[in-house]
Formats: sequence, C-alpha cells, structure tokens
Amino acid sequence: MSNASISPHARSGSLYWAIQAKRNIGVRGLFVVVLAFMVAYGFLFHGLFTGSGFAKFTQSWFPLALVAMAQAILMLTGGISLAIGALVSLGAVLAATTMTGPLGVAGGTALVCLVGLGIGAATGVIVVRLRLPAIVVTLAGSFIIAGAALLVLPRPGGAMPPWLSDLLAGNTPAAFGVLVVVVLLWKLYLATPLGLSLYAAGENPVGAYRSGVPVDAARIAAYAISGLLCTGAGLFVAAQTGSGDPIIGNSFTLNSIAAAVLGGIGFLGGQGTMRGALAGSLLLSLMISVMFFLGFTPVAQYVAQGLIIIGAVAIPQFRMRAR
Amino acid sequence: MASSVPILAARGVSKAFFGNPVLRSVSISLEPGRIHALLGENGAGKSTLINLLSGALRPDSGTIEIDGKAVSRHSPPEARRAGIAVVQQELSLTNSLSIAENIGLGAYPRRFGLVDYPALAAGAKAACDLVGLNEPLATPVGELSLGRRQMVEIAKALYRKPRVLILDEPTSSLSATETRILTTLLEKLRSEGIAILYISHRLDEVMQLCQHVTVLKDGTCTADRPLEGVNAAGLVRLMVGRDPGDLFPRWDSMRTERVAVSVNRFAAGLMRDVDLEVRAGEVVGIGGLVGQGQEDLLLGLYGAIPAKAASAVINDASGLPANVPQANTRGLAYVPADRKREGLHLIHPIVTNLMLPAFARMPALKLRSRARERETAMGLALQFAIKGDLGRAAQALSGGNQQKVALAKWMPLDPAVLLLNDPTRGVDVETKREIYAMLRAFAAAGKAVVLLSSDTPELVHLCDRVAVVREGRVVTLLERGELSEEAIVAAAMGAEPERAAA
Amino acid sequence: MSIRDAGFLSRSRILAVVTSRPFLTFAIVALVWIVASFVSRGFGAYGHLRYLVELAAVIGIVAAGQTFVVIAGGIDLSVAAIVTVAAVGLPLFAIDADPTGLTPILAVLAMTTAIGLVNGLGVALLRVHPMIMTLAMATFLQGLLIIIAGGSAVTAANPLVSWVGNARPLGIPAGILVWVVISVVVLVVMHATPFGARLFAMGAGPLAAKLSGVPIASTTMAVYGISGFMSGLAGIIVLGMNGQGYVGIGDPYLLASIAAVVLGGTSILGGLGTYAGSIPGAILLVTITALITVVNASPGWRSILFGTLILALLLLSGREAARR
Amino acid sequence: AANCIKGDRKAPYTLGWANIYSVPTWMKQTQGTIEAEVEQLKKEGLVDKLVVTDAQGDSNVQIQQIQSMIDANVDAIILIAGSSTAPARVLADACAKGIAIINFDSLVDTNDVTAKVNTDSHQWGEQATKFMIDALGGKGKIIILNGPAGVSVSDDRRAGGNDLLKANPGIQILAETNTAYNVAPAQEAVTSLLFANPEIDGILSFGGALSAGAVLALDKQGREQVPITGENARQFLELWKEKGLKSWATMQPNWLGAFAAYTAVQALEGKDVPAFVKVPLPIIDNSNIDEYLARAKDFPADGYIYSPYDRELFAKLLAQK
Ligand SMILES: Nc1ncnc2c1ncn2[C@@H]1O[C@H](COP(=O)(O)OP(=O)(O)OP(=O)(O)O)[C@@H](O)[C@H]1O
Ligand SMILES: Nc1ncnc2c1ncn2[C@@H]1O[C@H](COP(=O)(O)OP(=O)(O)OP(=O)(O)O)[C@@H](O)[C@H]1O
Ligand SMILES: O[C@@H]1[C@@H](O)[C@H](O)OC[C@H]1O
Ligand SMILES: [Mg+2]
Ligand SMILES: [Mg+2]
Repeated sequence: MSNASISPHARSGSLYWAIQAKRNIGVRGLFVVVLAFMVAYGFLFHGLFTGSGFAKFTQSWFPLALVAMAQAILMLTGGISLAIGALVSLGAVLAATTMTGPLGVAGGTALVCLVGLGIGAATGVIVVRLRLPAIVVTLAGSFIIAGAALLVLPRPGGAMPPWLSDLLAGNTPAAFGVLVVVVLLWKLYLATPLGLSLYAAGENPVGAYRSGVPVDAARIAAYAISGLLCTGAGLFVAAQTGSGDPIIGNSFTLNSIAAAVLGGIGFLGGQGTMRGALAGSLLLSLMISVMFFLGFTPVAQYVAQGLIIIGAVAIPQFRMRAR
Repeated sequence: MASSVPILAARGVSKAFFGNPVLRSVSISLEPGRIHALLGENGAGKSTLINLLSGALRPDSGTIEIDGKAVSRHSPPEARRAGIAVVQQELSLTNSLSIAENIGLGAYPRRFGLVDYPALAAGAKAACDLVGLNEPLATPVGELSLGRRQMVEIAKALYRKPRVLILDEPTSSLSATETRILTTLLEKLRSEGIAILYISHRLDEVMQLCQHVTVLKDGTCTADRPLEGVNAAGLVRLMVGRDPGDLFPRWDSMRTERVAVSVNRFAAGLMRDVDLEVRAGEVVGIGGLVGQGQEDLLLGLYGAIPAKAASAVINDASGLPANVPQANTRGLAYVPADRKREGLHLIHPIVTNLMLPAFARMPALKLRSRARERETAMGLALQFAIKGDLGRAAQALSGGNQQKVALAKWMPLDPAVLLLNDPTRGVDVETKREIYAMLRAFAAAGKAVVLLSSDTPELVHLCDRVAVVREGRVVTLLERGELSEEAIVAAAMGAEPERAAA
Repeated sequence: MSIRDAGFLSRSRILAVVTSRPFLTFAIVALVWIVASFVSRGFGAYGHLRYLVELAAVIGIVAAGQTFVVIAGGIDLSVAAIVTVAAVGLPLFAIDADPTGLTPILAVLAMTTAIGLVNGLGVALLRVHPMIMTLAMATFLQGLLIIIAGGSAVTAANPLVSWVGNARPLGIPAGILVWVVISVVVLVVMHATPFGARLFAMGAGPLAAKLSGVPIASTTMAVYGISGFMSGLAGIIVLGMNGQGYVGIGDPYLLASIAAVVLGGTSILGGLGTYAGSIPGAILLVTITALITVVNASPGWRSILFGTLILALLLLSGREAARR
Repeated sequence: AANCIKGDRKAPYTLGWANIYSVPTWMKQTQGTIEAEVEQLKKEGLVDKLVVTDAQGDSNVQIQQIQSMIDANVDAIILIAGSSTAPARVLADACAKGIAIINFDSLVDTNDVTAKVNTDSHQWGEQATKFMIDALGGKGKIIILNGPAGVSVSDDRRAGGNDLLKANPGIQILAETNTAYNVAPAQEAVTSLLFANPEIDGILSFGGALSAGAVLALDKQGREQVPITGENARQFLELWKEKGLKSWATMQPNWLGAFAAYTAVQALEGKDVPAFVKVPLPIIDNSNIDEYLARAKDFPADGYIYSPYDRELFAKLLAQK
C-alpha cells in the first residue's frame, strides 16, 4: 500500500516492475514444479551442466517454447490455432528447400518469416473481420497449410547449410540465446500500446473498443506474430534436423495448447502470462527427459505424463482454495 | 439558456436496433462549465445516446457536432482526440491489467513507440488522487471490488484531461463516501469549464449537482431545461409522465418471533466472528463501505463459498447449506449485484433466464412445457413490469429491466429468505419504488429479507435493523429507531464508539 | 415470444426455422449433393448417399457427446481415444455365456461412460481445464491401449456388433437407425428437459448458473459421461463396420466431431447451439471427404482443396454471434 | 569393425530401443520379438538391459529421446524412425560416440549408422505392381491405394511401381488415394471410388490394412472382388481365404526387431556387419496362404502373421553379401 503514496516521480520507474512482480503470482506454483523437475533432471543427468549438455537440452525445448508462445498470444486475444503444427512443417520445408539454393540463408530466412507473417495475418483477418470461430478456421487452415507443405516437399528431403545447423543446433547454447532474444522482443512488444492492448482486446473487447483501443488491429497483429513464431520454429527444426519433412510439425498443435494451458493461459482471452506458457512448455519438455532417466516403460510414460499434466494444473488450484 | 457554444451536441439523432427505434430525433447540447443531467427510466435510451455522443455507435440519422461543427465519421479514438471522455455504465476495464494500465488504455503515453511507464504512472497517479484511489497502481483491477473499479473507470476518464466528461450512472456502485468525493470533484471540474453530462437514477444527487436537465422517455426528448425551479417530484413527472408517489413505502414492523436465520461465530471469505439473527417478517440491512466483506456474508450463508459457523440454524434446520442447491432447498434465494456476470445469462432469452432456478430444481429429465414456462414468465413480467419481448436475449434489456429479471426469477421458488446484494443498483426511480414495495411486502408475508445495499437511504427507510460491516466484522447493529444516514456512515467509518452487537 | 404469435405454424415461426443455422447447414448439404451428382456420376446414387450418411452416423454420434460438452462450456479431446478403446477393448469383454453379444457391448458402454465420468470429475472437482483434463485422459488411454491392444489373440465375433455395422433392416443401415434414435433422444434431452436447460446456462455463464442453483459438479460429470457413452457407442459401430478394431481407429473422430459441432452453428464458447446443427454438420464433413477422394489430384492439392471447402462452408454457416 | 563401432564397449550391453510409437499392434508385436531376443541375449550374458522409449509419433520427441540415450551412454540404439531425415544429425552424434545404431522398418537417409536392416520398399512396390499387371493380362482399370502422404515408406513403395506402370500403358489408373495404413479410411475411400468408377478391374494396394478395407468396401457394395495386392495383416489374409480372392501379399516381418537387436550385439562384439542388410520379401500367394492361416490364432486379431524366424536365419542374413 505504502509505495502507492510516494510521489509519482520517485516511484515511476518502478511501476513497470511492480506490475511484472504482480504477474508472477499466478504462475508461482508452476515455477516451483518446473524447478523441481529441473533439479531432478540435473540430478539424474550430470552432463546437463556442461555446455553441450545444456545446449542439447535447450535445443529440444526451443521449438516447443516458440509454439507455446505462438499459441499463448492467440489465446490471450481469445483466439486459438489448430494450424500451429502445419505452419511449423511449412516453415521447415521452406527453409530446407531454399537455404542451400539461390536464395541463400538470408533470402530463405526472409521467405520463411514473410510466409509466417502473411499466413498468420490472413488467418487473423478471416477470424476477426469475418467473425468466424478461430478453432475451425484454423482447422481448415491446417489442411491448406499442410497441403502447401506437401507441394513444397512431397517427401522428407531438402537440406540446410551445415554451418547453420551447427550454429543453431550444435554444441553451443545458441538456441537458448535466441530464445532469450525472442522473449525480450516479446516483452518489448508487450510494452507497446498495441501489444499491451492484447489483454484488453482479449478480455473485454467492447470496453477496449470504447476506450479507443484498435481491437481488430491488435488481434490481427497477434495472429501475424503467432504465424511468424511458428514458421520460425520450423526453420529451427529444419536446422536441428539438417533437412525438411513436410509432416514434422504435426504434434506441435496439441502440445502448444497443452503448454499454454499448463502455463495458466485461459481460453476466454486476457488471462495468463507468457512466462507461464514458457514454463508450461519447459515442463512438457523436461518431463520427457526425466522420465527417460527414471527408466519409465512406455505404459508408465503415458500414465505419468497424464498425471503430471493434471497435477500441475490441479495442485495450484487446491493450494489457492486451501488459502 | 446558457449562451456559450456547445462543445458537444447531438442534433436530431435517431437510432434503432433491429428495427426497434430506441432514440427518435433527440437533441442535446453540452456546454462548458455546466453539469447536464440526462434522466429517464430504464431503457429510455440514455446509454444509447451517450454511445452516439462518444462514437461507440453511429446514429441512423441526425448529426453529432463538436465545437459547432458536424463530424462525419465519429469513433471512440476520434472522440478522445476531441477531448470527450466517457465513464461507461458497463465497465470498460480489463481485469488482468493493472490500475495504471487500465487508466491509460487507448491513450497510452509513448516514448520511442513504447508505453512510457513513468509518464503513465505520473498521469495515473494524478487521476487516482483526484478520485481518492490509493491502491498501488500495479494492482490488477480484477482484485478490486466493484466500487473501486468504478473509481478506476472514473480516473480513466479524468486521465484523458477531457473537455467533455460523460458519466453513465457513475454512482450506482459507489459508497456514500466515494459518492461525496465524486460530487466534490465534479463541482471542481465544472468550475474549470468542463462540460459534464451526468446520468443517474438518484434524483437527490441530480438536484444537488446539476444545472440543466434533458429527460428522455421512450426514446424521445420530453424536457430540455434548466433545473432551476424543478423539484424531484417534477423530475419524476417528466420521466414517467404522471405524478410520483413516495419513493419509500410506509410500513410497520412485521417482525415475528420465528427465527429464519441465526448464525454464531460465522466466518466466510473476509467475514469473521459474525453473530447474526434474522427473524421472519423483517428486513435486515447490511451496510458499510463497499468491499468490507458484506458480499461474502451473503455468499457464505448461501453456500456459494466455503463458510463455517459455531452454530447455525436456517429455517428450522441446523447447519449451513453446503452448496447452492441445498440453500435453495432450504428456502434461500440470492440476487447478485453483478447482474451481467452473476445474475443473468445475457445471451439467453428472458424467459429462460426467468425459469432457470426452476430448471435447476426440477427433476433433470422431466419434460418441459413451453406453454407453462411462457405463462409463468408472462406472469412474472407482468408482476415486475418487465418491458420487452420475453423471447429475446436478456442483453437487449436495459439495465434496470435486467435487474428486475434477476429478482423475478426467484419468485416461482417462493423463498423464505431473500438475500439481496444491492438490488436497486442502476435501477430507475419507478422501478426502485416497485422493488421497495415488494421487499416490504415480502416481509409482511412472513419472509425474511437480508438487504445488502450501497444506497444508505434505502437502508434507513426499509430496514428493521441494519448491521454495519467494517473490515470483515459486524461492528454495529442499529435498530430501526436509531437508523439514520449519519449513524450508518459513522459506524461504517469507525467514527463512533462501537455499540454492543445484539 | 408474446402469446399472440405463438401459433405453431405462424409465418415468423417458419421464417425462424428457415433462417436457422441447422436448416442452413442442411440446405448446404443438399446443395453440395446436387452439384456433386452433376460433376461425378455415381456420387448421387442412392447407395452412395446412404453410405455417406452411414459414415456420418459415427461422426454424428461422437458429435452428440461433443455437442453436449461444448454447449455446457467445455470440450472433450478424449473422444478419439475412447472410440479406440471401445473398438479394441470390446473383444476383451467377450463372454461365452451370452450368445447375443449384448453383454460385452453393455460392459464397454459402461466402461466408456465411466471414463467420461472421470473426465467430468477432473473438470468439476479438480477444476482442471477441460482441454487439459481430456487431453490427459487421452494420454492415459494410450497407455491402456498398449496393454490391451494385440492382447486378444482371438476375437470372439460378436453378432450384435457386426449387425450394427453391417445389417440393413428395411434397407437402412443399422448404424443410421441407431443415429436416428440417438438424435431424437439427444434433441429431446437438450431442448425439452431441465437438464438440457442447465447445460445451456452453464455454458453461457457458469457463475450465474451456480448462483441460480444449477448443480454444477453433477451436471458436468453427466455431460462428460454422456460424451464417453457416445464415443463408446461410436466405437462399437466402427468396429462392426470394419470387422476389426485397431489402434488409431478413433483418430479421425476428434477433429471431425469438433468441426461438425461448429459447422452446425453451435458456439465453441458454449451456451448457444443445438445438436440439430451437428447432424448436418457431420454429413457435410463426410460429403467433403468423399468429394476429395474422387478428385484426381496430388495429396498436397487435395489437402488444400479440403481445407478451402471447409472454410467456404464455414463462411456460409459458422458465423459466431457477437457477445459481451 | 562395423560402422560407428570403436571396440571400447564391453558386454553385457545396454540396448536402447527408440520407437516412434509403441501403441499400434504392429509395433507391439515387433517389440515382442525384440524382448524375446533380448531375453535370449541376457541369458548369453551379452545384454544387461533394454531401454524402451516411445516418441508418441513425434519425430522431435524421438530426437530428444535419442539424445537422452546418448547422454545415458547406451551401447546400442535400435531405431524405427519417425522421419526419414530428421534424426540424421543426432544419429551422427551417437555414431561419433561409438554407439552401435541399427535402423529398421522406417529408415533414415544417413550413413552414420552401423547398419540398416530392412526389406526393400522399392522392390515391395515393384513386385506388387508386377503381380497386378500379370493378373490383369497387361490391360485393365485399376485404383491405387497408398499409405500416408509425406512419408518415405509410402512414397518408396509407390515409386517402385512407377516404371512398370509406365511400361504398360494398357493399365489405366482411374484414381489414387493416400490414407493412413488403416482399414477404416481405406474402406471409406474405396467405397467412394467404387461409386465414381463403375468398372474397376484391380486394386493395387501398398499396405495390408488398406487391402482389407478395400475388400470390405467391395463386399458391402455387392461388387465382385477383383485382383488385389496386400500384406500379411491377419484380417486381410482371412478375408482373402473367405472371399476366395485372387491375391498376392508380402510382408514387413515383425522379427526385424529381434534381428536388429541381434545385429546390434553382433556389431558390438566386433563382428563385421554390412551397412545394409537386405531382408528378402517373403511372398504369400494361394500356394502358401494356408500355412499362414494355420498359425493365425497365435497372432492378435488386428495384428500381422509373420513368418517364423530363428538365429540361423539371422546369421544367414548377416552373412549375405
Ligand atoms: N445493441 C443493442 N441492440 C438491441 N437493443 C439495444 C441495444 N442497445 C440498447 N438496446 C435497447 O435500447 C433501449 C435503450 O437502451 P439504453 O441502454 O439506451 O437505455 P438506458 O436509458 O440507458 O436505460 P438504463 O437506465 O437502464 O441504463 C433498451 O430498450 C435496450 O433494450
Ligand atoms: N440486444 C442487444 N444486442 C447487442 N448489444 C446490446 C443489446 N442490448 C444492449 N446492447 C449493448 O449494451 C449496451 C448497454 O445496453 P443496456 O441498455 O442493455 O445496458 P445499460 O442500460 O447501458 O446498462 P445497465 O445494465 O447497467 O443499466 C448498449 O449500448 C449496447 O451496446
Ligand atoms: O508395412 C507397414 C509397416 O511398414 C508399418 O510400419 O506398419 C504397418 C505395415 O502395414
Ligand atoms: Mg443505461
Ligand atoms: Mg440501459
């Protein structure tokens, strides 16, 4: 209470950080769970603390982190996408068919990014302007995009420049670095008026509109950014695997939803934080490695995975109610 | 008539929704340094008119003028640029954003394309200071009580340094103190030359504050004149078209010996150590500053949030209800304050809304009879004077009518105890009169009524006793003889030595 | 709805039906069928259309459960896994003493209903979001499948199951008959019982529903239980149609059931909609799939065509009403 | 020594099975043969542990799991890949660490493995196509059923038939579909194709369950059965017998799993293992179908009736040039 009454200038710099601190409250429980898994993993696999061990681990997390963000942005606006996986595939095949060709790495990257932005924006326009339910628009979109990926590369193939693969997915934690940059860019976006409007546009669109927020623009921009993150994840997957596969992204669709919801992102728009979504994706990724080192059989893996997902969502609920 | 050029005006605007005319050729001019009242019954078209003025809606015909010039494409950002700020009746806030971020929403200060948080903090702080909001600016709005949110909404309008300030029922969820702060503030703004449009169903406020009045009845303008020389009764006559009676019914206590609700050391949510007894035939008021835990008291009794009590008797059965269906079975009914989220299903037809408590209690797979439902609903609509096509979605009803639906839907259950959470918020004077009469009639019929209200006169004039709550405890229990606005406010603010609770 | 124009066949009533989403979706189905019959000989043959409806029956039955869940404000991502568990698990319940084959069917339906109830339990009591709860349930069921799949060295051929999958009493496939019965029951429960009204209320606003006395927990459980039951029934029918259950047999029904619900005009946000729309929605999906199969194009183009058609149909029937 | 083998690993070995998806019955049967083989190898003191992962159909997860196997320093990885390209880089890492890698069934386009043991998908398609052309006397209208699009195995089988189809213009392809290797979607697609094409003389199917779906479709529409190719799926073989089909089938033997485990240990033990061990495609036709069906009850109803195998067979396969 007290810091509110200090003179505005003395504490003006702290407003941003005070808000950030408030936002952590909702995800504290999840952070604890993730930390526990992290510790368990480090305990089971000491190599995690070597440069290359850490690098490999973050590489397997990286694409899931990006798609979790891609899904979370949409869910914050009250949308959702079932085309995440198809977009990852499209990004991967585009990268693997252009980067060793005349377009080169720069041209290929530009193409991948433009396609992601373009498809995302187009989806956004359809959902927002035509008032169609996002879930089915993106379901239909997923077939169209998957078809396009098959046209680009009918079967697995293509190639990535080896130096790029080694740079992004070699023995250095470059992927982690890129992730940090992506997160910073997101923070930056969220600090713009349009970015911050995401929450209002998602939670209370009528109120936001009446307050002068460009609601439609904010939502369409979210779709565009989401598309970019997906094809970007595709590019990374192509680098990580050294090639393109037109169906490589399939399972990212459901996983991105699981990660986002696990991270506390709500479906009604405006609820949750990106840090939560990232923690959710990290948990999903960690879970796979931890279960491996615990020697779980496939049956046990399925059961444990289900329990962990439910537990991570239910336990914080119970703790909240207990209070 | 004041001689200055109106800053904002509507000239002969009309608006219809799906072919239903809501406004017919209405004109209004807002002039600097004047507080202009806009009055009318629920559904008269007040909110619609301000939506036209603020660019949230476009008129079907007629023009909006700013500084004497007609604007062609009016929109909310356009209105903001012209210095028009609106305190919406429906809160335009985002729960997950902080107070400061809500205040600046749609008008953020920028630096290098980013939201300038230091500047936002300074601006928001200044606006908050004006309305007496002292919560940390980083607090998510979702954590605030409805009344505090309303203050944020007002601060949000002030933050924009408006030339025209439009307030749509700003006091409907404010406590007396908050209302007083607002009134002082508006006086000050007026003296600074701001044009103010003020909508309220509280006529005393209007009389005290405003200089000019426009009255809408069924979408047409029935009066546009200075307030001077009109009294409250006159205003009501203008709105309703006939002579008003007294707002509050005359009544004699019908309190019986039968205990309807009795709890000892009751605790729920913010509330602690409550000893309360409600007898059949009485109206017990719950007063206090908004957000002291009063709502938790009702919700706890109703089984909607976890509650404990050393001992509890409700309608002759002991123990607190464990959940809402149980509470209903034991004769409790609850009417929430937030009718949009808690009271009604806005996207559903009025008739379904009216029938829901019945549906909740009927055998799950019994066949419904549409004819009977319609009949019941028509009866309720008649009884509560609910205007509107019962087959249409409840969101098409004006706020006051929505409130009546939220109350009426419990009648088929014939509850023995009514728990009411601010039932007249945003309700027009005629409807209020009807609701008041109904409450006393309930009591007279041997039912018990618990009335939580932010409207102090209501507590004074309707209740057999009033429990005043502060910081989660019942601090005072005032008997009818001791009831006065001063007594309630004093107890609410802790200004008086506590009296022994009954 | 004032008493005056409550006349059963009043003009406004007819207008309301004709402009309703389910009717619109039916009209689209008819249109697609007519156009397709001109383009491809054989498409409009009675036998083919009958087959399409038979296939739609399976989607339609899964979508019946899905419609309940969606209207009540949830979503069931475990339907595919439940269909598979039913189809693969049925032989495990074979009981020699019962020559009719009814006992295993009842056992499977009881099992899938129980699975649904567990979903409901998680959603209502643990307050796990429906997507997460049912996704986790699907994961559990995968584990279960590893245990039960391929474990039945001998399939006891179940006469009732193959009847449901293959027989054509009165020239109408048994699966369609089951669907008709299900549809009638579902429509009545949804629109003519208090239970149905509670679902709509829960979907439109859970808090308001709770405060109005709707028993949230038991209703939620019932809804997911129904969905489990429907998926189980669908699993039995596909088992009959294919003569053999296998892992993955339910996979197509997850997205199909959701798409059928939304194409039929039910709001994915809950609280608004009707199974009357999901019925033509299911037929529409099967029809499009059949059309795509007959078109000669590369897999990529087919996929693009399929997506484009869904999108186009959505434009006609799937507008989401604005809500606040 | 064989590829990837450095000779510094000593028995008993830890084997890792990186499976792409362990739920389907074919996979379960395959795992059964691996477990049986591992039991045997344990008795011989050669193997100590079998670690099994299930990538749940996700190639990205499979890469992560292979990475974990490297981190845990298993001695050998046997692999059914989810993608023919994606695991290449992580396999290169594994190979560099001296881990024996035996890839079977779904192969990876890389040389950084110890050995690939598999039938030849291209040949699979070629032989099936040859049967169809012969059965129709070089003239007739056919439909073609392919496995899922974007997957190398289905693409390779289809490509195997290409040259022969070009060389025989009398064979007219009416329509072609791609579906998952499953009965239901195949039955659905074939039914639609039947209505669209009143005359169909043959069905060139590149997967066992696809063939079963096609037979059911013909049967349900009251259409005459036509020559059809297929695989050793139990349901298909039973339908074949029941309907008296004119048919031909081959198989992807489940014991490839056992063979891969065996081969891994051989390589670790310093034996020379060829980089590609071609497993011949067994042929099932009217002459030997009864032998297969006689053993049917030993196999799951939704499974595959594979040919018998033993160590002798494995040794012979490894010895071939
Ligand atoms: N968007 C809309 N669509 C349909 N009808 C509407 C819409 N907005 C308002 N109405 C109708 O217009 C009428 C006027 O509504 P309005 O909100 O302007 O009334 P009001 O005077 O503000 O009432 P209150 O005192 O209850 O706030 C009401 O009957 C309402 O049902
Ligand atoms: N049937 C409707 N369909 C769509 N929007 C509506 C409808 N009815 C009202 N609205 C919207 O809601 C706004 C407020 O309308 P309404 O009159 O129902 O509430 P209000 O009177 O302003 O609020 P209160 O409930 O607090 O009195 C309208 O201006 C309009 O934008
Ligand atoms: O031949 C197919 C095999 O390659 C796949 O892995 O499992 C199913 C079989 O039909
Ligand atoms: Mg209003
Ligand atoms: Mg109104």
